[in-house]
Amino acid sequence: MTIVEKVSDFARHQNAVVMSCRDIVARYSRITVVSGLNFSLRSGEMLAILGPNGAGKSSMLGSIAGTVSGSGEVKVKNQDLGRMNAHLRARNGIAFVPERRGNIFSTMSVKENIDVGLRLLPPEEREAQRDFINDLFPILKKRETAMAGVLSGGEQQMLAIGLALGRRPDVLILDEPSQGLAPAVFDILERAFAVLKNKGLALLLAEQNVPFAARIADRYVILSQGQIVLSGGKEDLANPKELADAFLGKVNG
Amino acid sequence: AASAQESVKIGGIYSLSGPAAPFGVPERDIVEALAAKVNKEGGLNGKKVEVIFCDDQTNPTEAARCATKLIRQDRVVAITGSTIGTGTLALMPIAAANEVPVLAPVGTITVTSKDNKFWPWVFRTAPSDTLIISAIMERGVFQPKHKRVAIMYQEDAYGEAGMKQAKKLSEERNIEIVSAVGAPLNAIDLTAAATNIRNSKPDVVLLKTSAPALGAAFVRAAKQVGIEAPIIGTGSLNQRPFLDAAGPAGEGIQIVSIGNWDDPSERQKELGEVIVAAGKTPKGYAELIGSTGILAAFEAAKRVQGDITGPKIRDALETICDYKDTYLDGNLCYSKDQHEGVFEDTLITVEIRDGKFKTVK
Amino acid sequence: MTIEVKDVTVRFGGVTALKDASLTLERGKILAVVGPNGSGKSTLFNAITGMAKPAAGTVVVDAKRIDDLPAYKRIAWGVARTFQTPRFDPKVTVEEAVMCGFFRLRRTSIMASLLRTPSAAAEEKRFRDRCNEILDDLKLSGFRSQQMSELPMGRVRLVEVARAVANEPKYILLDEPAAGLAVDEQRMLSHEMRRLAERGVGVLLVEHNFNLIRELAEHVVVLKEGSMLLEGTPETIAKNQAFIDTYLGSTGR
Amino acid sequence: MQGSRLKLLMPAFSVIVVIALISPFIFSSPFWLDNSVLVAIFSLMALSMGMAYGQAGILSIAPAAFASIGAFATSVVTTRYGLSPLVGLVLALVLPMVLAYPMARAITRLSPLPLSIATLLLSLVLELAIREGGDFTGGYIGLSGIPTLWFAPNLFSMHVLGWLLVALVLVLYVNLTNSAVGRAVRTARHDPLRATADGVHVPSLLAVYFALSASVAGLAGWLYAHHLTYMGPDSLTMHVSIKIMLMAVIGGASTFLGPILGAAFLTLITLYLPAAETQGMIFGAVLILVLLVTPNGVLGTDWLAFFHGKKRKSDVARVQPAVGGGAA
Amino acid sequence: MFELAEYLLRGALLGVTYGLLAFPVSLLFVTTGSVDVALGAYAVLAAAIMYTVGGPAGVILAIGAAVLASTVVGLISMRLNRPGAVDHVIAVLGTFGLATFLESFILTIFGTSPMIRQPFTTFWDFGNIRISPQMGINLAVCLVILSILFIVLQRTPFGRAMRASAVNPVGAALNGIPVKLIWFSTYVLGGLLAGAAGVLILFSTGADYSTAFTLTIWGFGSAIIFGMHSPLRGFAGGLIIGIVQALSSGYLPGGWATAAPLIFIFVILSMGRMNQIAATGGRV
Ligand SMILES: Nc1ncnc2c1ncn2[C@@H]1O[C@H](COP(=O)(O)OP(=O)(O)OP(=O)(O)O)[C@@H](O)[C@H]1O
Ligand SMILES: Nc1ncnc2c1ncn2[C@@H]1O[C@H](COP(=O)(O)OP(=O)(O)OP(=O)(O)O)[C@@H](O)[C@H]1O
Ligand SMILES: [Mg+2]
Ligand SMILES: [Mg+2]
Repeated sequence: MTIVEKVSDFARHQNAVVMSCRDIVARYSRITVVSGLNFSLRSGEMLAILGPNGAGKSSMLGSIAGTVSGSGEVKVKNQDLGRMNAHLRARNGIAFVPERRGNIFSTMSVKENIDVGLRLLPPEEREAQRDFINDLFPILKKRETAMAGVLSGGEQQMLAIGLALGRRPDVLILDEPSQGLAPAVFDILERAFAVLKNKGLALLLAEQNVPFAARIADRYVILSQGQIVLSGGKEDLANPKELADAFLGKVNG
Repeated sequence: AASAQESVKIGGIYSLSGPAAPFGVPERDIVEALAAKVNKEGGLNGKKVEVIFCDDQTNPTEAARCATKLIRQDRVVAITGSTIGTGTLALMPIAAANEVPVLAPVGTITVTSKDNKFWPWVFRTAPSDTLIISAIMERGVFQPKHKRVAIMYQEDAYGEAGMKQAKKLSEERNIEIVSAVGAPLNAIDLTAAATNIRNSKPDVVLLKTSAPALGAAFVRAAKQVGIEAPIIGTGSLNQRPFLDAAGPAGEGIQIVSIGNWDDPSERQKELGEVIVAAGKTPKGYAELIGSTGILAAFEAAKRVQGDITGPKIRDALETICDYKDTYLDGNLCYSKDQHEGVFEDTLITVEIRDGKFKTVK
Repeated sequence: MTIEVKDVTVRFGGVTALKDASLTLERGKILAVVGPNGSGKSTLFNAITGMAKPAAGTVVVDAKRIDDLPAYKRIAWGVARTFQTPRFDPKVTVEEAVMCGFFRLRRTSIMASLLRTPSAAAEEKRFRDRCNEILDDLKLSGFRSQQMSELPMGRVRLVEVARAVANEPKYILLDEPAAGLAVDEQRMLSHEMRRLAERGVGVLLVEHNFNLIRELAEHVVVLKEGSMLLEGTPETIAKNQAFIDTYLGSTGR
Repeated sequence: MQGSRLKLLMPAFSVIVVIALISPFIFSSPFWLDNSVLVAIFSLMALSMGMAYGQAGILSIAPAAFASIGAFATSVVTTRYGLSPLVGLVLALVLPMVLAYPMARAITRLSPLPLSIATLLLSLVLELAIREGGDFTGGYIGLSGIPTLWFAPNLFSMHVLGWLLVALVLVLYVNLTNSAVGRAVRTARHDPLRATADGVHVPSLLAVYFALSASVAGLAGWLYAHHLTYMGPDSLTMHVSIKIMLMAVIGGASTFLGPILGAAFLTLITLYLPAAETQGMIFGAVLILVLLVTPNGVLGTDWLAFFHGKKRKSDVARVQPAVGGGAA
Repeated sequence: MFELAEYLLRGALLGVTYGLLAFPVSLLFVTTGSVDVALGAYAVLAAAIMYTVGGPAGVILAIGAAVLASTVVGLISMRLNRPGAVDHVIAVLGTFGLATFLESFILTIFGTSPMIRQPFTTFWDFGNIRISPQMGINLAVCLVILSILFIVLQRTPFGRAMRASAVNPVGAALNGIPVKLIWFSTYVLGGLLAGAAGVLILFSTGADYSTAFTLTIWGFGSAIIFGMHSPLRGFAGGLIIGIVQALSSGYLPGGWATAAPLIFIFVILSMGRMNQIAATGGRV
């Protein structure tokens, strides 16, 4: 049994543009940290956002998901979510895993957490989706009754990702998903993302871990001080060492 | 000080909010109405009366602040209030230091104790707790068939002082106090307290509370747990709100107090008319003692020759004795060494019959 | 001069998070602990610092058994730590956060602090100077007056390390300090760790980035499901097939 | 940035300057002097609240209770035993501490809301204990005839004394806040475990700090007793504590001058509210309005950012929590 | 023995009243992590209106007024307690402002008289313990509300969403939960429950303008004593506090009778493990 057989069909617009963002701005009460970002995502595509600390990756993702104040057009499947609250964006196809696994509920059990994640699916599809998540991260099944807060860092990270996958989003936004995960879990994620991409999910990923990003992303942009300074395709990512040097050189030099 | 001559300024410090508001509000109302009445009738020796109110929020600190404000800012020549005993005690040093007499509508015994340095400046306008308790004990409690007495009291100066006094009097008479149960003013359920009292098998229950809500709650609880002994209430329970809240459970309860709105004396009827004319309904005890203070102040102001000042009013107050023109049933009397003012002759006994207060004596 | 952990077992309800774990950390050495997610690494830290109660086993620091000491006394005894999920007051500035680390070095009484006696003022100045040094070392000086909530995640971790360093510990326990750091910052951090070791501080490191471990650690302990799987130098371990299968996955091949 | 002595003295200094500026205008008005003394007394209590809540995160509904202990301590020794008010002062400082410490040890590990309920309960029990104190505390009647201070015989000298005490407390408070202890307390307030990892024994540190704040309240009580010369069981009740809490929060609980500002505002506002049943409505509405506009308190709010939105540069605008942002 | 049983029973029945007020406290805490200290005032407002208007129309008006008042608090709290920028204490003080307002409002409009209605003049007799049938009604209403709340919170997806919004508001929003709406509705629901409690209080113990604060304190105390995380605990807390109050006023002298329940709560709070800070759900 492979994961592929279990997943129901994510793809609704094969290879079409699923999300397009224009003039994304992120700001904290007084300062604007990200301004005027434009990009689009096709279904089945993964875009990695690379950049040094403080480049504004998290802020930008937050602005797209609605947790950081900002502006700009966020079109998902031709619907502009740019003016909506975070929860409406979530309902309209965006799933966001913030840093520090900010989307889990520490005093609720793992199972309940996943239930919250499955909430937006039609009831009859929930069990299948739960199985999918549990297959992906068997540890979640094992620790089903534990409170999410007592899980280890990596386990929480898996829960956070599983939670976001629960509602079968159109766009999955991950902020440094590799943090705290053992290298072996990268393999699981890589395989899972491959499957999901095949099914049409678009992924947006912020990473510091360039080798990991290189393994899974199709395209990348490099962000520095809130601006895109470099972008490229899978070809460049093929040699992560070179890319890392280039991007560090760019930023430092 | 110049403007003090155009009108007579009197301060009114009452608890318009907080737990004592059921007293402070009607006190304020009647004082306001009486001042308006005097002014309509041409004022005091031609001078208009101006009463300036201040809310002490049932809090001594605020009462003291009120006194400072009224004396220093508004330059009043006399103060009526505060509604609560501790408020009066707190404001007295300020009033005394500034030589402003205070007419206190409180029963708290220590207020007029001569140990107080401020004694020359304080005048009581209500029956003192000693007076009321002795009267209750004599009239209601100490009867041949009553061998065992239970006391239900509210936990504050009023209730506590009354309870102690009652205990002392009973001891002198060798009558046993079988239980004394206290309840805070804000208690909402007294069935357990009533059960305690019932279990002590009293022949008579003394209910020492000034709050109609608490009194009524006890009376209802007594009915529910089955206390058969008669209940004697004090002072301020002879008011409509108590009757309403007690409902049928109130039947037969005796209260020693001043005044009875269901069966008013001639003087009290007049007071009722004043209240009604001012657009309010008579409530009970508070209007009577409130009116006494302000009337005494008016009378004293009338007796002053020339400029009206605090010391002159004080001296004039000490000349008021055997004074009948208050709405009390008895006479008001102060003198050089006696600032109590109200005596046993003002007290009456009422009983609740058919949902109404009936005067017994 | 060592931390000796002997046969420590930690249970949480039905879960055995750590089973008969033993290790020895010498001062001046860097020892790494690795293992899959949920294998008990953080629990080991907690057991050493007194934040989890072992069901069995002993912890000896510098020949003194500290099993019965409460956590704060262990810190005062010279064992500093960072947390896997950074813990900090979001409203506090970077500088103040680091200043908090000096608490155990405080010699003035509360009375003296109240009156700010000359000795108290001098001590405060000493702390502040040392704080500036540490901030410089970790290249954080530029952010000293920023609030923690305004820092990107990577920098937060550096501040956490700085705070532990400020403690002037004999042993320092770092739980994934390099997660989410850019490559150059990782280098800086390794440099700092080496310097600590050179100054005679024992460093216990939990890290999922095996390259970093290879670079730094002389000795590695591998945990799996709470038990010790193997230990040895990074090189020998990296060749171990069981280790590759359970931990490194495809990154190890 | 370096916690230079001058900078640390700023808050106290600004208080003294403001009072010095005001004094000539109110010198001959006993009414305003009286209000000024009361504001100073409430400022001390509000500072105590600022220490407990603004710094240590203990939302205490007991400062008035501690003040009450201080006030009764000095009242009892001066009226019953004829001792000097200075003896009373020592007791007023020490007794609240002695009581606050064990109590805080028992409850500081509670989360904020239950914690404040626990302090509320304590405050109610203390009120009852004072009532039950019989002749010793004056029972339900209270104690009158408390002597005024021989070294501050008139209102003006009380005014000076009151504000000097406020300034003194401010100096000590600022010093403590900018020390290792102050920092540890702030950490412990946010995350006890984090503080433990810094080597702090959280329960005892918080308890000591809370005891200090109680002592400041005791000082306020001492001043109160000798100013009003009457002390009763309902003088400093839980309702006063709630008002104190509002003062601290409205002014900005974690700032140095905020509680003082709040104390002045709430004490003086009653002068302008109608003396009628409707007072509470206006008071409640004003309170809500103030909170809506400045949820972090008047001095805890970054007003420039408030009015100019994003115009400010980040580095200039940042409030310095190290000095509580009180330098405003 | 009989005496003890009577105190226990009377205490428990008083506890039912406290439990009724503990429900909105627990409910609000479970979903917002905050509390509304104006709950007592809603109850008294409802009682006052019911007292004045009477009849079925009175019930509707009374509860309606309570809901209206709580809507105001809900709106205020929306500003003071935004997801992501949560400061419960400020929000609590905001509700305190409304409580002050309402107390003064009730005092101004309805005056100082105690308000009570006693539809029952005959009592049930349980082996010489006489109980008003109203107490039976209170108990029944209380149990019904308790079961509904318990089932909704613990067994339905909606309840899960409510709890999630308190645990991690931002996370809840990211999972598509309309946190603000849920919080707002909880405030309103709290008003509804408090209003209903107020109507029952009018028919059992009665109320006056100053009762609000007392009701809030005991409701809060009941909700808190065993931990605020569930209405079931709030109910148990109400019962135990009622019983302690009854026992102490039965067996303890004077001021002790009043102090004992307070000390009891204090001791339970300081010993219990229910209300401790659990920053990360219990682990390091
Ligand atoms: N709450 C905040 N208030 C003000 N400024 C902030 C806030 N949060 C972040 N910033 C600023 O925004 C900038 C971008 O931060 P962001 O967290 O987006 O970086 P990042 O690229 O995600 O870094 P990292 O990889 O370390 O997580 C930083 O300069 C940071 O100082
Ligand atoms: N307080 C606790 N209560 C219950 N279970 C716990 C507790 N703390 C840890 N655990 C469990 O113990 C196991 C080990 O946890 P630990 O945090 O030590 O793992 P770890 O090795 O640090 O993993 P990671 O690399 O993911 O951080 C996990 O399964 C975790 O769920
Ligand atoms: Mg980031
Ligand atoms: Mg870990």
